[in-house]
Amino acid sequence: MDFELSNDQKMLVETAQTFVKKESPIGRARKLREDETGWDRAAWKKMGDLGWMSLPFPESVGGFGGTFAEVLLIVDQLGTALVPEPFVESVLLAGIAILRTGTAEQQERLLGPMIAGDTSLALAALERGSRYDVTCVDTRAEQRGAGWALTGEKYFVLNGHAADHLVVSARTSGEPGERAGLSLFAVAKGASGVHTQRVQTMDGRHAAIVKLDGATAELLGSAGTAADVLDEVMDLGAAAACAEGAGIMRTVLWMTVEYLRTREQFGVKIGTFQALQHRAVDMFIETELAKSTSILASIKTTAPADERAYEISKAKAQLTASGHFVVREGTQLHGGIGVTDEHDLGLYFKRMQALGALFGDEDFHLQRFSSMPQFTAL
Amino acid sequence: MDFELSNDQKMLVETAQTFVKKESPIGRARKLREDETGWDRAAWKKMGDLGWMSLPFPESVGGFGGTFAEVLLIVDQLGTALVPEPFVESVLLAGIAILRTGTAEQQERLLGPMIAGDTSLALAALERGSRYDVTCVDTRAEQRGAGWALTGEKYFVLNGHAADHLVVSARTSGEPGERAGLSLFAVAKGASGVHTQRVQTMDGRHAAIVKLDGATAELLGSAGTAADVLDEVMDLGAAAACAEGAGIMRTVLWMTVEYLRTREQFGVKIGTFQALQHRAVDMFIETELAKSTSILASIKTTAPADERAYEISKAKAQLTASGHFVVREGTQLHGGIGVTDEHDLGLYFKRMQALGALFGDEDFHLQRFSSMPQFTAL
Amino acid sequence: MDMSFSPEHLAFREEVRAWIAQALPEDLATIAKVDGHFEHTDVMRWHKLLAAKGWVAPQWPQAVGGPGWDATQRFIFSQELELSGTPMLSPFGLMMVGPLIIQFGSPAQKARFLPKIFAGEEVWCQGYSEPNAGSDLASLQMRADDDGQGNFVVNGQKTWTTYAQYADWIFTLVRTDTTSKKQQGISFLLIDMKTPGIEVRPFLTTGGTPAFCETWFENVVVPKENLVGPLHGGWTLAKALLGHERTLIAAVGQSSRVLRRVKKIALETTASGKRLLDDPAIRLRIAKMEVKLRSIEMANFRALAGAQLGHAPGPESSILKIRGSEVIQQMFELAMDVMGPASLTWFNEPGVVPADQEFVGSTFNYIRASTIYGGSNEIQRNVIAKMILGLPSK
Amino acid sequence: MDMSFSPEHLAFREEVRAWIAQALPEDLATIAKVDGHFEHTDVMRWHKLLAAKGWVAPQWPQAVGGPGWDATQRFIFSQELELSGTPMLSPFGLMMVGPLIIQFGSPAQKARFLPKIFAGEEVWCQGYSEPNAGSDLASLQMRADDDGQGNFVVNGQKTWTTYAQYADWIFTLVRTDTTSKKQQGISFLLIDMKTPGIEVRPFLTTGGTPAFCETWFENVVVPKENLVGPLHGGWTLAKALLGHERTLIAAVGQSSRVLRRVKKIALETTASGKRLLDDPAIRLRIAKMEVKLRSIEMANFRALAGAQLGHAPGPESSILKIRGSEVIQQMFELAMDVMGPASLTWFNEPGVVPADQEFVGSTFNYIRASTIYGGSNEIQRNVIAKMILGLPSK
Repeated sequence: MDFELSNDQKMLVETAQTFVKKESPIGRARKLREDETGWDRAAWKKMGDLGWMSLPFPESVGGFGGTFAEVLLIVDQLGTALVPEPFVESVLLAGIAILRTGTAEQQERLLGPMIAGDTSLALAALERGSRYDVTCVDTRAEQRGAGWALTGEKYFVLNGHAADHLVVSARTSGEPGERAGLSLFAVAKGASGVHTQRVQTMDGRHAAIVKLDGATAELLGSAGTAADVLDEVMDLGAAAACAEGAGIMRTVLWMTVEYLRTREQFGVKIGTFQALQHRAVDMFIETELAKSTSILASIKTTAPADERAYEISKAKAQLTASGHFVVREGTQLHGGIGVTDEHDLGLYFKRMQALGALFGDEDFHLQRFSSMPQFTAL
Repeated sequence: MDFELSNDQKMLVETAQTFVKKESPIGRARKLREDETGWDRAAWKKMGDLGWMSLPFPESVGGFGGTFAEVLLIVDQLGTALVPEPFVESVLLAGIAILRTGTAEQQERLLGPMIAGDTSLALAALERGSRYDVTCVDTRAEQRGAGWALTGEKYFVLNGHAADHLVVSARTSGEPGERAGLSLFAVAKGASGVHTQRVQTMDGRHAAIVKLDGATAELLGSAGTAADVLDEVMDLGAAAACAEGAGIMRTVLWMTVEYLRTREQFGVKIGTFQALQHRAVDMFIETELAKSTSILASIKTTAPADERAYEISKAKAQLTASGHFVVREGTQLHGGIGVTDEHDLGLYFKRMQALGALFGDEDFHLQRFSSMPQFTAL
Repeated sequence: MDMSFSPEHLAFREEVRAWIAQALPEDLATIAKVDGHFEHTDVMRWHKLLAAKGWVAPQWPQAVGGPGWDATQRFIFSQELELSGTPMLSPFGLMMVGPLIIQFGSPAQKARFLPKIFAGEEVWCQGYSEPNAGSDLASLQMRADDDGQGNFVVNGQKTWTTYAQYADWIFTLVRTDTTSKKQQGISFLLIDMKTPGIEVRPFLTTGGTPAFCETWFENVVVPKENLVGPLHGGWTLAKALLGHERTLIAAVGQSSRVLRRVKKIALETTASGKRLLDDPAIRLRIAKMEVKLRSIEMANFRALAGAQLGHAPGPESSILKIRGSEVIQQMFELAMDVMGPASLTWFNEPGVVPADQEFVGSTFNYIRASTIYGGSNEIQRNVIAKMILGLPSK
Repeated sequence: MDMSFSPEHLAFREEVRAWIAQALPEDLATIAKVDGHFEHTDVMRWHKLLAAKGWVAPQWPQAVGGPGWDATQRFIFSQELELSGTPMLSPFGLMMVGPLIIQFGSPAQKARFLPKIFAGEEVWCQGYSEPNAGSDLASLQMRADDDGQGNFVVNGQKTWTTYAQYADWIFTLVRTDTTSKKQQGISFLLIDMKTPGIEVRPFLTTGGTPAFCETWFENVVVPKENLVGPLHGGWTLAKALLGHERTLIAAVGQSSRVLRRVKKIALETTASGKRLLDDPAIRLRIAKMEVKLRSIEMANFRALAGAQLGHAPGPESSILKIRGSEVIQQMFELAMDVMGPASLTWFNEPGVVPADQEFVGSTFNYIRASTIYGGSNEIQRNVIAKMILGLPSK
């Protein structure tokens, strides 16, 4: 048993900390809320130069050959300043989906420029009414000559407004709810039949509602077998939420502690009030517990599918409960200032709310793992 | 809208307070834990003399013609000292069941002596595996000459070890889970075919597992139609739990506040510690909220069946959540002394646990009312 | 004990309902239907309609325009307004400074201010908190110095001056004596917002709406006739205000609306093709919130019934602010969870989510303030610990 | 980062499992299977079996009998014991006074006491708390006065002296200097329970078991050689004790057992003819507890991995006692709820409820103490607020 970081991993973390401090303090996320894209191509390129997007990909496609664990170490640090670039969307969601399904040529063509920080990607897996169920897909794919045409609507596609390529799930057969018949397609930005509506999300970022009206698409991998890959990338998204959430909680905890240490009322520092002290301690406890299960999620990203699902569901349930607790208590302990848009706390609060609602909320994950055979294997 | 007590009701409350103070302070409940019956026939007789058992019954059977609300006012007061006599069991459970179903002769014969405090009653409605579902009855009734013979087992029959008559639910037709075919029977103490095993319960009281092996019984009312009455008396039991729980919470709250006011550690009264103050305030809040819904339950005891069920379920869910919170926090704030058998707090803690587990726990009631049509009538 | 309203009260409720249904302008009704955001002008339009009907100040004495209702009528009225989703009126004139002027003001002050508050011709805001005097209000530092010519000269800063950008007047707590102990040198002063030297800067809440302002005062000259109550006696007025209409702060009506909305969303939303309301986890969470709401509602009823009989508010009423504000937050947390990923919509074009879900996210954020404003729940707990439970201070 | 055990550690786990399976006497195994209550004699039988194997004092240095395990082995061993439900050994000798004697004792004290603790030939109890010195331990008043003849004369009262009725020795904190400041006049003294003047009165816990005692000391003569560490230096020893084996106090193994039991009960119990585990509300509650347990287990792993590398316990370990004790309570609350009305059974004949449900109620009651003993969770929170979060004191 070993929870120490390797020297390479430590260096990675330090690089990310430096990046956050020098290139992307929280003020950047605040400012980019007003931006139409919501993130910055120059920063994205810099992240590419740092090699971050290459981490989990094999050398054959220009990757570094590392593991998801390294990616998540970065994600944790990015969480501390809410770095808004589409790192998780491009690397862990669409990127891994392409890696798992695409031909060598597709991998090279679609992943290469993303790894370099020249393009970004998005995964369009969910639809209105599918909530968190990746099998609940109504979008249909039909062969049209050598290519495919997609018809349907994808909902709240993270980074869908800016991505150079979308990875879209669609049915080549079967009915919503069935695992068989799900396929993945690459759809280029501005391809014919694609109508992208930008939507603003609470956390100051953007997503898209993507209407597909016979949209030109290329099949990734073989038709009808994408369910397992969709499960995997959704689990990776959940693990990333755990990592980013851990970074957020740590930040909010210490921001709150600092406030308690300095804010005076009734002639004393409010941090002397025992009731507030105990609540800060509970924030600390939840932060530590969520950090612990975020490590769990990170380790289990490469476990066999059933173990991965079982353990990541537990971690995401913990993250959601702990994360909401920490940012809500943090707000209350800040008093009035915490509900002003001017204070950074609200940015973390909102991002945490988003992380809770993405990749399966607490109920979803509790129901998922408690319905698996492991739950009753006594 | 009026939540004032009438003068008669006020007098009733005062009488009950005096009774508790003079005749039955908490020490009596403590002492009677060691008793085989768990309660005292002389005290029971005194309660009869005070007219309490007569309250909800019509004058035709020697009753006072009052309402359930008066009964519950008494129950609340009895809760403050955990008076162990089988008041709810005899009056609201078995008593009302007999009143609703029995012939005039049966009512007079079975209720009269109970009202006078000479006999006690018990309701045997549940079985192993029925949990809180009164329709889940396996016990069978067969006609035998002019009478009936019952075969089956009744589980955790409150006061079943001491009651002079049991009111037993059994099937004259149908299968477990069906509402039709349920009938009620009176079974005399020591009747042939009745085997009573006394069981001790956590709250220092006793119940019985009653094995019926062709036990001699008399039918109450007409066969097969008892489901509605069983619903009603279970709701009355739940309302009584709300009332008794309110009395318990009030007692534990002020016992805890008194401890905080007087106990010294670190050279000061521990009630000066803000963290403990705030927790005591939350105990106070829960006590007040549960008291409020206990009034609700009391008022709704006479409402139409669906409204009664809907509202009493809400009250019992609140009682269970609030009650557990109050006694558990009370224990924690007492520190070590609260987990000793010598301290009275534990007696209240245990009785509250029992009230939570009887007449439907929180989950049962949440599920019940949220499955009713009212829940989605927007 | 009886929970039913008398026939007279039931008839009153019908009257109120019918009037609201016909009086609320169609464009406001459209917003109300989806719990949308009302602009200041919307609020004042509704204020004036209520004023014209004579229903705008239920808690005022009849002599100054109140309708002469009993406690139950006031409760019914307030609940009907909340349930129908009409614009929430600005409380600063009607509920706060108005009653204080009625109780402590001079005849001239009453004549000058009350009719315009009633008619909605002058809008008020509140100047209590300062950057270093939030929970610890008695630490306030804004000064009002006697200029010897019949005026105070006011210097300092107020914050959380809600909707000061729309206000004609502000009522303030100011320090008139800097030598005496904290509470004792404070006075209650009315200030015309058009006076030179006042600067207002609105700022956004986390809900994305401009509800709060900072307000600066630099050598603002205020005639002494604007002092309400005795000089240095402002703390008494501030405390008196806290006692007003405690039974109306549980937000039961608002919470009921949100609960109904949550159920509606859960009925309309599907997950894996099934209605979300049929998901047992969701249903139980909604049920649990209904239980909590019902318990506050009952506590509110009890307080109200006591008020109806002329009793002073009992201890049960003191819990209403704490639990009411917590429950409304939890209701919005639940609403967010029920919406799922769509809950993240943020001021988008219509159609991204159903219209009645559009503003849930904004209010979910803003409502975090409910446990902070009006005396934070921590302060409320301190007060209950001391005043009701009798727990000792150090 | 790696959560798996090394092959050596896995082999060790197998060895431990196999040994427990064959070494635990059959009658004890029967009790273990249903989480029944072990009598003192049962505990000591098991102690002696472990001692004979050389495994009774994993945390002791090899020189005094420890097995020389690393942190992971100690963790595995402790977890296997908890999971198998073997009698929990009395910690007072092995885990508390033993390590203190090892660290602070004289060679003579080591030779005198350690072998008998190890062998289970002398049973210890703890004399710290007094009726007016619970959370505030430094207020203790039991006096040890120098009689000028090489002895202390001890007078006073200790309480919560767990299982003192079975103890041969008690280790105490006593006041040897009444003039200096609270913590400074305290000494650490070992007292033979057979000394005249000691009276022990066991009392029941709310769980119905005689776990605690009050112990009175009247002119009890204790030779000075029984003083451990410096005179008036007892507080240092008391603090040192708190640092021992923090990673083992999360009760993860015990909570895991209860969770497994809860699932088993939910599988066996029917409601309206259906398995309770298929009731979505019950299943979700169990799932939620599994999540909580897993998070503590992970925090425990982290602390352990740090210890394995020789790191001082990090902040993550300080939370283990708080959350571990809360979670074990919640586990038993859940177990009670899953049992339903049958959970109210209380020391009845076999057969009233299934054997493995018989003692749930007793432990549910007793376990309320877990958030109180060993430094209440309130004290723990005070400590974390100050030591880790750096929050100011008044």
